[in-house]
Parts: sequence; structure tokens; C-alpha cells
Amino acid sequence: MRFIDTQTLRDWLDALARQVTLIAPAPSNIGEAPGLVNPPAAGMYALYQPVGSADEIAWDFQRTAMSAREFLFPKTETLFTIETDASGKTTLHEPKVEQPQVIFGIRPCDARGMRVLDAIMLEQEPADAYYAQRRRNTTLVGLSCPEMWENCFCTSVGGAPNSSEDVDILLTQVEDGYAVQIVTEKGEKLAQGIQLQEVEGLALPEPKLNETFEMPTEQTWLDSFNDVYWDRVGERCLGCRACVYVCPTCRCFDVRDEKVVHPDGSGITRRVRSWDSCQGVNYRTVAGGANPRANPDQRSRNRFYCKFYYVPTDYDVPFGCVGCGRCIAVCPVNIDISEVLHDLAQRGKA
Amino acid sequence: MSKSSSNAIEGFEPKIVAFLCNWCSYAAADSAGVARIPSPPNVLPVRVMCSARVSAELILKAFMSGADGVIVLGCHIGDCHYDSGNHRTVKRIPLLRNLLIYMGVEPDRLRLRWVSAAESPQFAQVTTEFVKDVRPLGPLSAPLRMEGGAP
Amino acid sequence: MIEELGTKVRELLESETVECVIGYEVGPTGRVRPAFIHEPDEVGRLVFNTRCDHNLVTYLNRRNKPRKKGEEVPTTGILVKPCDARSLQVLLNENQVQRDKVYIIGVACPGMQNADGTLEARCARCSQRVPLLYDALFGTPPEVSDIADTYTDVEDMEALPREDRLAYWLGELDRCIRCYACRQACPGCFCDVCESERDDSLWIGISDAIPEKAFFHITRAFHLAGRCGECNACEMVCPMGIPLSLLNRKIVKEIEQTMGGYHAGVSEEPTPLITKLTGEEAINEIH
Amino acid sequence: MVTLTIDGQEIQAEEGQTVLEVARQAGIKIPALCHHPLLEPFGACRLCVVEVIRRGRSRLETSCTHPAWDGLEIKTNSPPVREARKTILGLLLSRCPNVPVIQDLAREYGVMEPPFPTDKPDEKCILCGLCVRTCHELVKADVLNFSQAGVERRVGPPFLEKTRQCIGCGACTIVCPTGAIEIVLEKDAVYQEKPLGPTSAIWVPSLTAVPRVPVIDTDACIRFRQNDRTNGEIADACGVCEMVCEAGAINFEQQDEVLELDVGAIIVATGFEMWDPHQLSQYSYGKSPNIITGLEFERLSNAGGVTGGEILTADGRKPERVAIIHCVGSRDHNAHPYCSRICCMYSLKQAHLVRDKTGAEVYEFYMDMRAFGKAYEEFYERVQKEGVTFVRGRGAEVEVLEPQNGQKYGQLRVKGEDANLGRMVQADVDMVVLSTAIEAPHDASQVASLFGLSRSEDGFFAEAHPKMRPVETNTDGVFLAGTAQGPRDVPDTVAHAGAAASMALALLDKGEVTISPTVSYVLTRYCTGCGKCVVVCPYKAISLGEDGKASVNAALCKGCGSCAAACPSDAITPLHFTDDQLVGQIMGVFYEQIVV
Repeated sequence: MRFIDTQTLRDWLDALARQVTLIAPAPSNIGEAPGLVNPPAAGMYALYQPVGSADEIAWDFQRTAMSAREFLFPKTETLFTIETDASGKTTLHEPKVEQPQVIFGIRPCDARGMRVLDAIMLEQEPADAYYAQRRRNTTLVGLSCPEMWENCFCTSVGGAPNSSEDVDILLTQVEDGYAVQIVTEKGEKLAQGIQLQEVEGLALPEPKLNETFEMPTEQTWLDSFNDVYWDRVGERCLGCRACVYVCPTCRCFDVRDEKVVHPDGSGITRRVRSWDSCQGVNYRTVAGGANPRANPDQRSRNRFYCKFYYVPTDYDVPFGCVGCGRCIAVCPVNIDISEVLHDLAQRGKA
Repeated sequence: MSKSSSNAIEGFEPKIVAFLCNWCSYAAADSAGVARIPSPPNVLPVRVMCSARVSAELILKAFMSGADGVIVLGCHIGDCHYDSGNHRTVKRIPLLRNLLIYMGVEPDRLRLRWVSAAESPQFAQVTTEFVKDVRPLGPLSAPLRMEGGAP
Repeated sequence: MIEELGTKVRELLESETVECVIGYEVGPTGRVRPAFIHEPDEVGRLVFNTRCDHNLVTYLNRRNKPRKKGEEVPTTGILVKPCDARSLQVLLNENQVQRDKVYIIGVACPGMQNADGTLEARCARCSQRVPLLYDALFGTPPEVSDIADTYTDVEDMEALPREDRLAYWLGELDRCIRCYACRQACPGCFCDVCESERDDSLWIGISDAIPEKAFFHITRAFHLAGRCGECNACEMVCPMGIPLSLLNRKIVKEIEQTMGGYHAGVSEEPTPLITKLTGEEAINEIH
Repeated sequence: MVTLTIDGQEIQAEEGQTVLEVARQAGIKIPALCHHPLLEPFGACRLCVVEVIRRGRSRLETSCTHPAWDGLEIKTNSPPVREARKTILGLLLSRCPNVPVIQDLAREYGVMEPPFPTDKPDEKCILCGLCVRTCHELVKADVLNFSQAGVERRVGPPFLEKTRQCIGCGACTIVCPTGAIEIVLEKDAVYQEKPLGPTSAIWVPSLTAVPRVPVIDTDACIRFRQNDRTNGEIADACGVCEMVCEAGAINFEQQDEVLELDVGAIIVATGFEMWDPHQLSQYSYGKSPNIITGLEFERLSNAGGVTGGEILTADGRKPERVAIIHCVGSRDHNAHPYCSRICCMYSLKQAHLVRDKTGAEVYEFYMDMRAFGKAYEEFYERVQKEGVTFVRGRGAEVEVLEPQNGQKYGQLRVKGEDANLGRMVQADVDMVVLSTAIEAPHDASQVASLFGLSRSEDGFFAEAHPKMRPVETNTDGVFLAGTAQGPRDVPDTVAHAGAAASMALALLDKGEVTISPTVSYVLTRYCTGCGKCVVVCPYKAISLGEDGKASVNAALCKGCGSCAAACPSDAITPLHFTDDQLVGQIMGVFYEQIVV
């Protein structure tokens, strides 16, 4: 087993930050706001952010408030800009090529989320060029979780707190340093610059696990679509999008052309895409104003079906959910994905 | 604290959006023009029927789109063509202004003044003064201004 | 108290006075959350304690409107704390709730508490323990002396140098993810189409840019001017911990101090922003 | 009805009339000094004695007190009557040898000299008591009465001292047949001398007024003053006008009335006010009664005025030199910067009148002669030919000189610059006429806010457009006529008023109104029915419909857009000033700043 001591790791990160965009969990002032009554669970105060050195990293973070997906799939990106001059001649401006980036400290569940995104955005034709570009330039250095925290249920959806499946390099904290597992070629390439020690018989700590629960069967999903249960879930839902925006696997977006026309006939049009959420009313509104998911229960239901029925059916991944538990933590009215799955499994049995 | 902020630029000319009430200040601006009373070219007039039409959204939109200052001009209280329109203006604009100041925007960037149809010299004076006050502040910065302009 | 309340709710449901009662329950992980009681047998789920800080009045916005044209609006029973009652009064004033379609179960408020057992900041400055509006009242109001809101939180912010205020709000707004949880949780935000979310991008687009987020938060605070009952729901639901109460309370303070001591939701009087000057407001200063 | 014979003439009379009344009605002259038709008979002067023959017996009786009985025979001019009157007049003339009315009467009856000497040749009072009765019966002030007896008997206030009971109405001076009572004016007294002589409390404001009806000046009227002074205790004082008005047109009960009319159009013709020349002290207005304004000159030269149209100075002389100063308060940055437009022409007219009526020398101090109307220039030339001296230059100062040669008021020295000669000039004159500016009425701002009018810089109401819409205002259905809109002369005012009337009629005649297309409309998809727009609408044009959504009555909406700013969900917006359009304008002006 390869090993790196803490100081060497920090030195390496410092050097790395000078070469590439280094993204790592860094402390954020969330929770310091006055009057904040239901702060996200302790330890979520960190956010993945570009950092300049190892000192900026929140080393003892648990789960960040947001997943790292925004570095592959930004909240907002300009797809292109079209400039039209007065004579009608158009010029297309494309965004600049992304620089290489390393996401350090990504949790196995978040990395697993990227695997889901890959399945949806890369492995289908046509692939999403913008995502593909960033994915190509990104190397993931994972950090296994010492335990499963409150709301975590990765083990129930096929993951593990120390899974190395979806990262390029996985670090696991051991005494005085980190055990290093290099998983992919990309990881190998990145690790070339590190001074790694080979330690014989280095034992990896066993993470503390939460109880695993049973998932509803495919048949249960099929049978439950019109169940009144969704009414009960949906009537509590406020219709905010927090659950979707913190989710590592949600990938819905809205595209809009923003345009200014000059009196002389010239104009500038920007095509912008931004995250969107199936929990918003606008999401499913079509031309003419009709909305097949006009009611909150329909929108709530969609989130569960998407994660546990549509994605597994349509793409090559077991679930559209990685069990990070963020949506449970942020939900202001405590809509709990694990509770829903549990309830549904029970109904399936009954 | 000095009034001029660090982002003041040599030779900077602010762009000002002026919301002008049709019956008073627009008429004043018009007659100032007819009377050849010079008023600053930085002021880009947007005519509205009444100063009460100027919603917070319009002011914010002006800031977002590139205005370095916004001035709202209406009829004197009691002289509103619509009886009481400016009663709302006099509550709305100072409230918005105080909120913007609270969020760190310079106090001189938003101003409300009364200019009646008869006061074309005052129109020139009020706008000139406003430009003079905004100039040292430099271009408007975040959080209001869209980088690179709208959209 | 909860037994008597449960009996009343059971009675309301059994007599079909109401179709549903909105109250509080404890979720599987111990968190208090809104509960919708449809059957008399579910009454046992109801709880009321110092963690019941959600403003349930928000739910009336959609429950009180017919889902389909011509559909009868169901009557809803709802648990209402004093601050929630102010929101409800605003909704009644603005025709969003039909008074005869809501049964108001008022609860004497002990003051809501944080997870660590301290009084919530908003409750520490509130001496109202009995809702102004109810059909039935439960609980004994604790004795509290009159507390005057001194807006120390707002004044602290006002006292900062301008550059610091700007930096502070830039940082806060930068974190906003435009999830609109604040808007969704707010009883006063009931527009069918939010002007920050128009599909024609009239005011702002869909991007993550700070000015667009600033536009949303400023206009939201502004639209709540004279309508905000200070229930703090927006701030409590924010996943990114943005101190929205500081924005709303700045406006509450301005309205109270410049517009004749007006407080939202304590009477049928609409927000002073839409009424004429009545003389008590000094317009001595138009800066 | 009774029948009696007077001087052989059979006359029908009402029961209760006196012989004097009957005789005077029949045109028979009987002298009398103490009689007044509005007062009770008193029989003090005894001049009205007649021979009353009843049942064959003849007696001398005072006709003012004797009732007209049926079958009486009266002789008014028989030798015994003439003899009696001669005796009475002899005695009256002896008491008051220098009173013209008594001298004339005495002469008529052959008394040429007073039969007895008197040590008080200036005595005028004949103790007829008219004043006492007037003060008691009509004025109800009871200030005057007789005191003492015999030769010491006299009329006056209690203890002959000044009393607050006297309201200074002057009624006693009017009824006194011999001019024995005089009102002495005190500074700051109630009874003030008006600039061009007093008028009575009931008067016709202008002889050319239409309709030509009198008005009561309630501040001066005895009845109103007594009523006010006694808090209604004396409510029926005087009433002379009511008693003498045969048409019964006098109504003291009349109050200012507020009439509420539903109208389709309003023409604001609230006119102008004269600017007060006290404000420019160099013209010394108020320091001499011979410095008058153009309007006061009009009153002076008016045939219905105090002098019957004669142009006289304050001490009643014909002026020999008159100065007219133009642009007093007009075209002056210390007063009004605008030209009042009417002064040049009326000053020329007044110069003409002075030349015509008095032949005095006239000096006109003018800056420019603005004779722009039809035939105006020709009139200017005519006045020039009439010998008026025109001095081009603003009259700078009027100085009041010390009175000379026993004159009551001193001469006036007018100084100014003659711009044509390029030097200072001055003239000593008897009268100065200041052609003062006209200005917007002092309460124009209230009228403006009442009708939603705006005012131009000069204070007059602003028209909708100076060229294209000169009589319309920015408030639909409200029009302007005459000097309410700005200074103009009579022909222009008539034309302007005609235009305003036509515009109003055109509006009414159509039976329907054309409204501006700038009205608000509701996008029901966005409307939540919160009702904020309903509260803000100043015209109550917005209501919530049955569907709970707002709807706009386009006929009431004026398009101010208050609703659009109040609506949180952009559901209501005025046409032509929609959010899209305004945002478009804003984005458009910053187009250049967009960075691609």
C-alpha cells in the first residue's frame, strides 16, 4: 500500500495549485449568519472552491453543502454568443477552452455522482460537448469518509464510504498521513510528481456504517405511480429547489437566449444554460401554458422516480442517487428520501 | 471616509438614467432644451407618465444594464397630474435608496427630486449636480452591475 | 395542551368542518416538520413544542385556491402562532385566503428555540404570545414583559463602513444558488409567476450572476415592504444560510420609522407603500 | 280707502297715511326739513303746516303728523299757512343764518334777513332729530340723542364724548338736512377713506356690469356690522335699501352658496390679479394719493365713478401735467420678468383721455412700445400727434415733493433715463399713473391642484401645448380661457374664450370622449388578485372581478402607471409604457457597453 505523509501531501498540493486549477473543500461562512435557526448539519460548512494552497483547505470537513458537480457542469455557462452587425452578418463567439483542473478531497459519493452524470451526458449520443471538455480536463483525487454521517445512505444505493470506484486517486486517512490508491491512468499520471512511500501491510481503517435499508423493487415503482402516498409527500413540499441544486446527480438545465437588439439592426444574442429543477413550476410548463406536472405531488414524485426508476432504466447505472443525504439535510420541511424509499418498500411488500 | 471611492477613474463620465414624469420634469427638460439651457449629455432620459410608474425593478434594471446613477424626477407633492401618484414615489424611492445604501451602494447613486414643468433651469441644475456627484464615485460595481453589460 | 388540541382537531375532522388540519409532527430523524392531518385517526401525530418554527400559513396560498376552475375550495384547519397570524392577516387583506375556508387554531407561543435550546433571535425580540387572529386558542401564554424591537441587528449592519457592507452582501449573494426556497417558504410571496423567473427574461435571466441574484433579493425584500410579518421562514429555509432577515428587517425598520409606526399584519390596513401620504409621515427629507 | 280734498283736488288715499304723504304723492309741494319717508313722523321743524278744515272748522296742523282722514279738506298754500311758515322760517334763519337750505327756503317765503340776532352764526343744527331717529330706528346704535333743554338743547352722543357705540356708519351725516354732522376720519378707524372716494355699502360694482345688479359690502353695511358687533342681538338694523327697493330684490339672508354641478367640461377662466406696486418702493405708491395705478385711473375717468368721469387730482384740481410709467412690475427682474402685454395700449388710451379731458401735458415713460394688435400702431401714431411726450426709458423713480402754495398734496417728481437722448430726465407732475403688471391670482396653486393643472414659470396655468393646444390643459375636459393662461388683452381674451368654449362644446356635442390609448391592462395569467392596484389607482379605474383578478375600466384609466409599479408580479401595465418598452429603452441606451 502506498502512503504519503501529511506534509508531503500539502507540499504537493501547493505545487499543484500553481499548475492547474485546484478545487478543494474550503471553509465557508455558512452558519455564521445571524438568526440562522436550522443550519445545515455540522461539518457541512465547507464548499468546493478553487484554492490557492493547502492552507485554504478544510481538512476536517464532512460533507460539503453543495456537491462538486458545478465544476463539470456549472450553474451557469454561456454556450455561445452571436453578434449580428447592422448588415445582418453574424459572428459566432465560442467560450474559451477550460484549463485542466484537479478536484481534491472529493467524497466517494460525489465521485459516484459524476459517474451518473457521465452515463447521462457522455455515454449517450450526442454527448454534451461542454461537459465532455471539462470532464476530460478533470482529475478526481478522492478522500474516503471515516464514517457515514447523519442522513448518509450510500451503502443502500450500492456505494461505500471508502469506495475507490469512481475516483482517479483515493486517499484514506491513516496515522500521520494518507494511504494512496491510484485507480486510473489519469491518476497515475497525476501521481507521477508525488513522493510516495511504499508501506507494507498498511491497514485501512474500516469506516463506521449506517444501517442499510431495503430498496423498493422495480415492480413497486411501477405499481405505486398513482398512489395517494405521493399526495401526502407533495402537500408538504414547498416547491423550492434546494434538494435538486445540492444533488450530485441532478443534471437538468434550462437554456435561454438573451438578446439585445440595437436600433440600427445589429444585435447580440447570448445562449445561456443554467441549472434547472423539476421541483419548480416552470420546469414542465410548455408553450401555451399547459403543465403536465402542475401539482406539487406530481413534481415531488418525479424526483423519486427519476432517481430510482427512470435513470436506472434508461442508463447504465444502478441508481440515479448516490446516497449523499444532502437533500434530506437541506429540506426545510424534512422530506426524507430514505423515509420515502423505506415507506415505498413496505407498501410494495404489503 | 472620503466620498470618492477607489474606483474613480480619470476622465470618467458617468451614465445616468433619468426617469422623467411626463407632466412636470419631462416638460421641464423639454423647455430647458427649447430655451437652450445646457444640461449634461450623460443624462439619458426615460419618459414615464408619472414618477409613480418608476418601480424598484426599473431602477435596478437601469443599474444592471449599465447606469452609474439613476435620478427620478417628478412633480412637487400636491401638484401631481394624477392627484397622488408622487405620494407613492416619495415613499418608494427613499426606501429603495436606503436599502441599496444598506447593501453597500453609494448614497449618491440614486436620487429623487421634484422639478415642475416651470422649472427648466432647475432641471438643468439638478441633473448637473447629480452628474457632478456621481462622477467621483466611478463606475458602479457589483452587486448591481452585470459584468459586460446585459444580457 | 396537545391533548385538548388533538381533541379539537379530531372533532373538526369528524364533523367534516375541515377537510384537513395543518399542524406539526416529528419526522423519522426527530426533526419537527409540517403535518397534514386528513383522518381523525392521524391526530396522534400532532405535536407542538419550541421547535415548531415553520410558518404553515404558506400552505394556505395554494390550498385556498381551486386547483381546477369551478372546483370548491376545501376548508383547512391550521395551527397558527402569533407571527404566523400576522402573515395570515396579510393574506386575508390581499384576498389570498377566504376567511370562511380556514379554521384558525391559535396556539399560545412559548417562543421558538434553536437546536441548542436558546431562544430564537426573532422570538427574543417579540413579546406577542397570543395570535391576533384565531377561531380557537390553545395553550397558556407565558408571562413576558413588553419588549421593544430596537433593530440592533440592522443597526449593527448600518454601522459598518460602506465597503464592508458591500463586501458582506457580495459574499452572501455569491452563495445564493437561486433555489428560491426563501420565496417558496414565504407566505407573502404568492405570485403565480415570479417576476424574477419570467420565461421572457424581462428583468433577469436564469444565470448565476450576482446582479441577477441581487435583483431577486432586493425586489423580494421590496415587495414584502409593509407586508413582512417577520416569521423568518425565508432565512430558516435557506440552504446556503443567507441572512435574509437582515434585508427584510431593514425594510421593516424603515417602514416603522418613516411611515407612522406601521406594522404588517396587525390590521386590515394595507402596506403604506400603496396608500397616500396621510400627514403623519414626514416627507421632510428626499435626500 | 279714504277720500280727502287737498287744494281743491279730490284725492284717494290709503288709510293710515299722513296728509304730507298723500299730498307729496299727488305732486303737491309742502316744505319739510325733519321728515324722512323711512322714519316715524316727528313734527319738529313745523314747516309742513297746512290748514286742515274738518266739519267746517279750520286749524293749522303739521301735515307730517296728521292722519289722512276721510272727508278732510286741506289747504297747503293758503295765506294763514304761508304766514305761519314765514314765522317759522324766520326763527330757523335766526338760529342758523348760514345754512344754504334754510336761506333758500326763507327767501322763498320773503324772509331776507334773520329777524333776531345770534351769537353762534355757525350753528347748523335745527334740532329736527332726523339723526337721532335714524340712529335709533334704523341703525339701532342709539348713539345720538337730545340732551339738555330750552336754548341749551342739543344733539350728540352721551356726554358729547367719543363712544365705541358709534360704528361710524355715517348715516346721520346723510340724513341731516343742514349738513350739521361731519365724520372725522381717524387713523386706523373702521371708516377708511377709499383711494378714490367712498362708495356706499350697497353698490353696483361697474356700470357696465352684466347683469347690472348691486352688491352689498357686508363689511361696510350697517345691518351686517350691527349684527356682527352684537352677535346677532341687533339683526334688523337699517334695512333702508330693503325699504326703498320697490322690486323687493334685497335679500339679507343670501349666503355664499356651494353649487354642485355635474358637468362634462370645465373652462377655467379665473383671470388675473393686479400686481401690488407697493413692492417696488421707488415708485412711492401709497405715499401720495396722486400716484395711482392704471386700474385706479380707469375708475377715475369712468363716468360712473366718484368724479363722474372728470380726471381730477386728490384735492379736486384738474391736473396740468401727468406722467404715465410703463412696465411697473413687468419686464423687471425684481418683480415679473414677463411682459404683461396690455399696459402699452391702455396707457396710450389713458394718455389720450387725459389730453382729451384735461388738456394736461402727458409724459409717457416707456421701454418699448408694443402696439402689435390690429389698428394699435395707428392709435399710437394718433396719440403721438395729440401731443403726448414719449420718453423712451423706464421711469426710474417717483419722488413726492413738499406741498407748495397751500396745496394739500405736493407735486410729484418723476425721474428716468431718456435712452434716445442718452441722459437723465425728470418732470414735476400733478399725477402719476403706474401701468402695473398683471399676475396670476394668489390662489392659483389651489385652483391648479383642484383641476390637476400645471403652471408655467410665470405662475399662470399652462396650456397643453403652446402652439398646437393653446386652450386645452393636460387634464381632459378642462380648458383655459383668457388671462388665467397668461396676460392678454380683450380681443385676445375673447378669441381665446371662444376657442375654449368651442373645444368644450365640441367635447360635449360628440356625446362620447376620445381617451388616450395609454391605459393599463391586466395580464390575467400573472394576476393574483391581491388588490394593490385597486388601492393605488387614483381614478378607481381598477376593480377585482368575479374571477378574483383585477380588471381595468379603460374609460376611467388615465395611464399614470401607479398600478404597474405597485404590482409585484407585473400583471398590470399601462400601454405604451409597458415594462418591456421601458426595459427596452434602458437596455438600448447601454447597448454600447455590452462586451461580447
